[in-house]
Amino acid sequence: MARFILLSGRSLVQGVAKEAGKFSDKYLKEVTTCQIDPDDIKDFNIEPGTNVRLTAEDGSSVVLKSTQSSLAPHRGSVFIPYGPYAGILISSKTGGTGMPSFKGITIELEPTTDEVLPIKNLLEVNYSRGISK
Amino acid sequence: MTVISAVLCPGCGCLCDDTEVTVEGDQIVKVQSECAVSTSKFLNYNKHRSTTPLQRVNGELVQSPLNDSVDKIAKMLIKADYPLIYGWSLTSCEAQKKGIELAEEVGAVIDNSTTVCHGPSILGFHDVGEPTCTLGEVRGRADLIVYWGCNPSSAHTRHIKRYTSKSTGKFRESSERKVIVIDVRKTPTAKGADIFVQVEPNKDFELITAIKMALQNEEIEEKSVAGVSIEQIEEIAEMLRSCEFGVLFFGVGLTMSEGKSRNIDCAIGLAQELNQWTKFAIIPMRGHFNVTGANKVFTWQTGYPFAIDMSRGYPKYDPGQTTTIDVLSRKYNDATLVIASDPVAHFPKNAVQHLTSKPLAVIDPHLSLTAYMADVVIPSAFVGIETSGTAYRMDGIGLIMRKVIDPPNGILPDTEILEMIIKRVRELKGE
Amino acid sequence: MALKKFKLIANSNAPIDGDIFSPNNLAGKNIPEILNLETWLGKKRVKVSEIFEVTDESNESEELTLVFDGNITQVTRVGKNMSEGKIIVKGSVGAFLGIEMSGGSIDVDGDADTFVGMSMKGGTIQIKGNAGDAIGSGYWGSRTGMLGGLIIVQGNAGDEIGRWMKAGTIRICGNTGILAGSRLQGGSILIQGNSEGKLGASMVGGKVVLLGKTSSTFPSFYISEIKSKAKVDGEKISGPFYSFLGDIVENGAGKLFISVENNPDLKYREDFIP
Amino acid sequence: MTEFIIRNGFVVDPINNINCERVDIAIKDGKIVESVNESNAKTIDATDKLVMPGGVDLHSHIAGAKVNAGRLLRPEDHYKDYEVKKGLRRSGTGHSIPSVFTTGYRYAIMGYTTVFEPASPPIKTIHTHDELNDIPILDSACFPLLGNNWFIMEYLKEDKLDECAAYVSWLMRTLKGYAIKVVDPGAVEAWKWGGTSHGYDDPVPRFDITPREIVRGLIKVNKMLGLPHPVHVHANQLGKPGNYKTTLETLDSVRDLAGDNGPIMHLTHVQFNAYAGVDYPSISSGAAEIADYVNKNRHVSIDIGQVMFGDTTTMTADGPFEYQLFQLLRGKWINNDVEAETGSGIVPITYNRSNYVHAVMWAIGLDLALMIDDPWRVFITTDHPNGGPFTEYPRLFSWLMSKKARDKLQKRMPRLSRIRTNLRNIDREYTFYDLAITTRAATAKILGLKDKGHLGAGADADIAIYNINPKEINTSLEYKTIRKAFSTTHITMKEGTIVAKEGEIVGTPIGRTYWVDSHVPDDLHNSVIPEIKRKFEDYYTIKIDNYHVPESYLERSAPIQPSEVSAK
Repeated sequence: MARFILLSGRSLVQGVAKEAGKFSDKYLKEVTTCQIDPDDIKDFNIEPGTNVRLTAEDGSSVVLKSTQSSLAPHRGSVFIPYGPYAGILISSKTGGTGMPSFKGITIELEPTTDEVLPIKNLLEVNYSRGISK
Repeated sequence: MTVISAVLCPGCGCLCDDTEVTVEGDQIVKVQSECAVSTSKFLNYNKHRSTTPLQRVNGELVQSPLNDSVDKIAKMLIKADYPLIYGWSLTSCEAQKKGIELAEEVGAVIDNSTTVCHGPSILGFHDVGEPTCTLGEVRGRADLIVYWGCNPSSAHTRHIKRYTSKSTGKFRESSERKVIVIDVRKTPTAKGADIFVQVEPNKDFELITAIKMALQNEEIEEKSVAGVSIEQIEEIAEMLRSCEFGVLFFGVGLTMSEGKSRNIDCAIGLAQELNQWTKFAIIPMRGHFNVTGANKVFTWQTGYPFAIDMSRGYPKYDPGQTTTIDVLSRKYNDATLVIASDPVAHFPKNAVQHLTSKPLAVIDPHLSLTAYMADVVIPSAFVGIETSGTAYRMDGIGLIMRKVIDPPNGILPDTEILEMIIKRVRELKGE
Repeated sequence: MALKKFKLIANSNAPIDGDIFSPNNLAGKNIPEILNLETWLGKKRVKVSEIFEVTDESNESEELTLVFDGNITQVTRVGKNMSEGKIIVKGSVGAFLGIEMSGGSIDVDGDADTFVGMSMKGGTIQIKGNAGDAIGSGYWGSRTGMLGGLIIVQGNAGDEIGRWMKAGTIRICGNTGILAGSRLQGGSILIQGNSEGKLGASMVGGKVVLLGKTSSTFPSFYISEIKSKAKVDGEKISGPFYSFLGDIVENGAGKLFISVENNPDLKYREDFIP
Repeated sequence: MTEFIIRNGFVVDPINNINCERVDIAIKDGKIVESVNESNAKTIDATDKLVMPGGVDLHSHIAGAKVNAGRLLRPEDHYKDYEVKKGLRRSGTGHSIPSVFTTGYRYAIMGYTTVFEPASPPIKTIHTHDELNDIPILDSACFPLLGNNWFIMEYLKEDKLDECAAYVSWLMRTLKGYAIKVVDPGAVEAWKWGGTSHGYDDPVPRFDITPREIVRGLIKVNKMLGLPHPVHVHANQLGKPGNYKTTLETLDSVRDLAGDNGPIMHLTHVQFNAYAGVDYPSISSGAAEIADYVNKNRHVSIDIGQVMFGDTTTMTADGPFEYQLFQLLRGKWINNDVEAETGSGIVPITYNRSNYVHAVMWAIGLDLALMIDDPWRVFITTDHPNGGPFTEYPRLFSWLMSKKARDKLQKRMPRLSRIRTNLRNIDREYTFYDLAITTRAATAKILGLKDKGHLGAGADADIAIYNINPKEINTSLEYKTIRKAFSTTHITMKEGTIVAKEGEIVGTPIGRTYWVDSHVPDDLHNSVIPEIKRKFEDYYTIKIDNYHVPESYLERSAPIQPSEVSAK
């Protein structure tokens, strides 16, 4: 288990894919990747392409697919594109500004054999009502 | 086949207005644009949508008549003690005006998605102001461009070519411009910069401060600040001071990370101070195509840009309390209408938990994730594609968006749907 | 004088405007009169009787005391504008506690939400639990925070405490978030626990004293000396402290005292003592 | 539509030479008529009340980009001044930069029915119209800012007057603008490179043209196009001690262009441009020199731009001025440069009675209003919100009408401020007739609005009825009564609809937006359009098609035909 700073943000693929629909495979693939610095990958023995579990301070967690970041170096930080998966980890503490902390929060990261949940299941697991259709 | 030119793109806050759209029958068949997001938007806008209103019955969304769906939303808003109306960044100013009217009528908190993008920029702005300019001024004059905590190559794909380093203006060739990118990662934008400065996450405030110190010739009692060497800080300061016309574009990398509104206060202060030596401006990189318009409309109608509590029949503005995330995390609201936004796809978990535990209605062209979790969904026409309306570019220039194609049968623009809701609310209130 | 006891019975979690609940406003009113007062529950105009049970209890104090029995986290602006008397909250309370108050005292057993003592001019607020963000700040854009009075938080406090504060004292017994004393113009902030950093950003006057540790200091604060004691409100606090002056980039003359003992990371700064 | 008769009021209607006479006024279909069928008409009893045409404000920043930026900058300015939704009345916030609905209501409650926005950056004119559309009740218009426009500077440099006129004409029609506005000519372009001082004959960097040439050129263009209002000028060097000389230079630079038809230049908020002295400690009134010039020369009109004590927000297209104010005050500062056209700046300020400079400024405004003899050429403004919010007008009226009122206040100002201004020696007091001229009749006339500013048959039924008996009141002494009476009308009528009654909003009709449907001969037009299109691509970041404000965009369009088209 290792501590990282989580950065979530826009990516071009996410921007394009969301126009194609948030249930598209393309969108799912993009918003469930966790980009890790290559040196961190080495240090923590993570096999790129395998799944990792990210856990926030309040215990909320998601499983994502690890990938070697193409924007390295950024040791100590991992990047997830905006989306409902990143949302699970983000804190709603606004510091009196209204703005939750989408960037710069601390998370724990560990390899896992658990599967990445499809969006529908992710929402069902985390929220009080499921999605329809 | 019709070719429509000078079409505004509802893709992002750049609001490029040189798109060419070819329409054949009831379909957009070709889009001439240099932007992948724009092309994807015009070609895919019609997917993933319902052509009839939906209501949740026994846990499933089923097709429902429009009038009944309007009635349900009206009743939901009237009944609630503290309704929330959220969204607005992907619709027209005309719809945003109707939103204020509705919020006033039902005593709601009305907020736009500024609250989760540049809300802190506005809070910083309240304290210090902002030396800024339109994007054409940048194109015409700027010889130094700084991108801080933003990544236009991915999020505003034509920004660089249309307005900044790759553009040519009256007084400036593209070859005369220098670009500095300051970010936590070496983004695609950073790769194209003359100078990339990698700042440690959450240390932007410290770096801005150090640059100010270098400008003021103050000695820095450190070897590096925010992971940046003093030498590089001094080099940046010198570039800022000695340019002829500089501009700092900042993105959510600055508004969302530690320091939030104070980061912006500090960055604006830097831009103001630089005017002692040169001409310097600062511009926020606004994301959604009409989030700027939402701030403008809200402000001219109420005096405040977002997070407006109309529960007492007048605009009350208390960011930190009346901001959507704060309302949701305190579980204050007991019903929500979401329009032209998809909070379930972006909001923090406990905010979404509360949002989805109370009556929820959605007006949106798409079947968004929020729509899938709603009680009532009314599909609407795509602003800038299926209906016209005003939008404001990130630098505050108002433009009238064109309609290039008819919406599917029975799908109305947001303005008309909102008008129906307002009318129904007044009927139910006996006015 | 009397003591009025309030028990929240609202069946909705909408925010309640508590600005009527100040000793000044309720002085001389009997229970039926108080129950008949109106306020806001979300968008609804309600009588106090719809949201509170109110009982009379005499006490010996000469001042009117209002006691809230239990949590009132949805009640905001309790004690607005009060200049005398006492408010006791036996539980947690909503935002804007004691906004614009100029005298009297407020005691909270539990936690307080954001903006405690906004634009406060005098009086005392004491929070036994934790308090939220921007304690002792002012309204957005006013560039003026708290102007006087005392705020004590026994637990932890959030971000940006004392933002734009001009006078008065804030004491935090626990830890604080980031940006304590940002834009500080005057007055004193004492933090007995730790700070998450960005201490005193852009401050131009006043004093911040940190007894615990901070993750970092700004480059724009110059170290001036090591002091054995720091004074807060006349009280001498034992150090030793690194004494900094700043924020230099704002031409500031604010004082920042940071515990030497708890911040060994700052030892390198000693080389710069003039 | 309901017909009305307003009976028994004391009417002041200078255009029709009526001075406090009991005249009944008949109203039908929104217009004033000779008579109506008395059995159908509703009677409004105005016995012992003052009846005037609705107020016409020719210079008040009520709408558009910088006004809104001011609102955004200052939540602290208005969070305690709010209006609750009630009946027809929409909610809003007020103080120095009220939100749109509140702006309309507050003007109407004071008896004003026509208010013009005097500064619209051309490319942001959609925004200006957005807000004008949303301001209820008031008739309005906006003046595009042309004094630092690249096209214009280039045309004038090359002496292409016809082409320049064709461009301006195209612009007015395209943007739905009303008059040519010039702000700190040439100097704003210089400021875009950081320059902060610009004299009337200093060349503009990279354009090689002087402010003098720009002003003269635009005055010629204005004449050629026959626009209804003179060129509306905010002179160079605003706010600087000693600037009255630049002001006189500006006024005199166009004397040779004057014709017989009255003013060709309107110089605005002259108080800010009437300073003698060499620095702030030595600042004094240059109002006497300016008043003397205006008294002797009929080619110019002015408005005063009075300073009112208290907190307000300065906002102007004069970016360099606001930067200097920011350097002085070190508080908040907005600057916003607009591509190829203009700029703007905003700085909040508190005018303080005991501040020497502010006290001098205060006296200068009144000096101008009282030393210029012809009320048809000096108008009462605060340059809202620069000198103070428009809601302060009633107080200003009381100073104009009562020496006692102004003396009483001035006694509490720094002694030097009294000595270095003229006011203490001025005995003149405005009559109701003077006030009606300077706040409605003359402003309507200078704007070229034939149906405004009077109560003769054919005029718009825009009427203010005040709770004051002009025959009985001693205005010299009862200044508090004046202030009260002009704060809240008994009734305000807009085009035959009662909109305000004793401070309550009872009607919210949509106001007109006037614009000038200007044309030049087709061949001239056709010859310039290709060049405009070509340059537009170079100068702007939007397509020329998207610059256009369609007439349908205006909630209620009111095109005005220029008096003559005389381009060669």
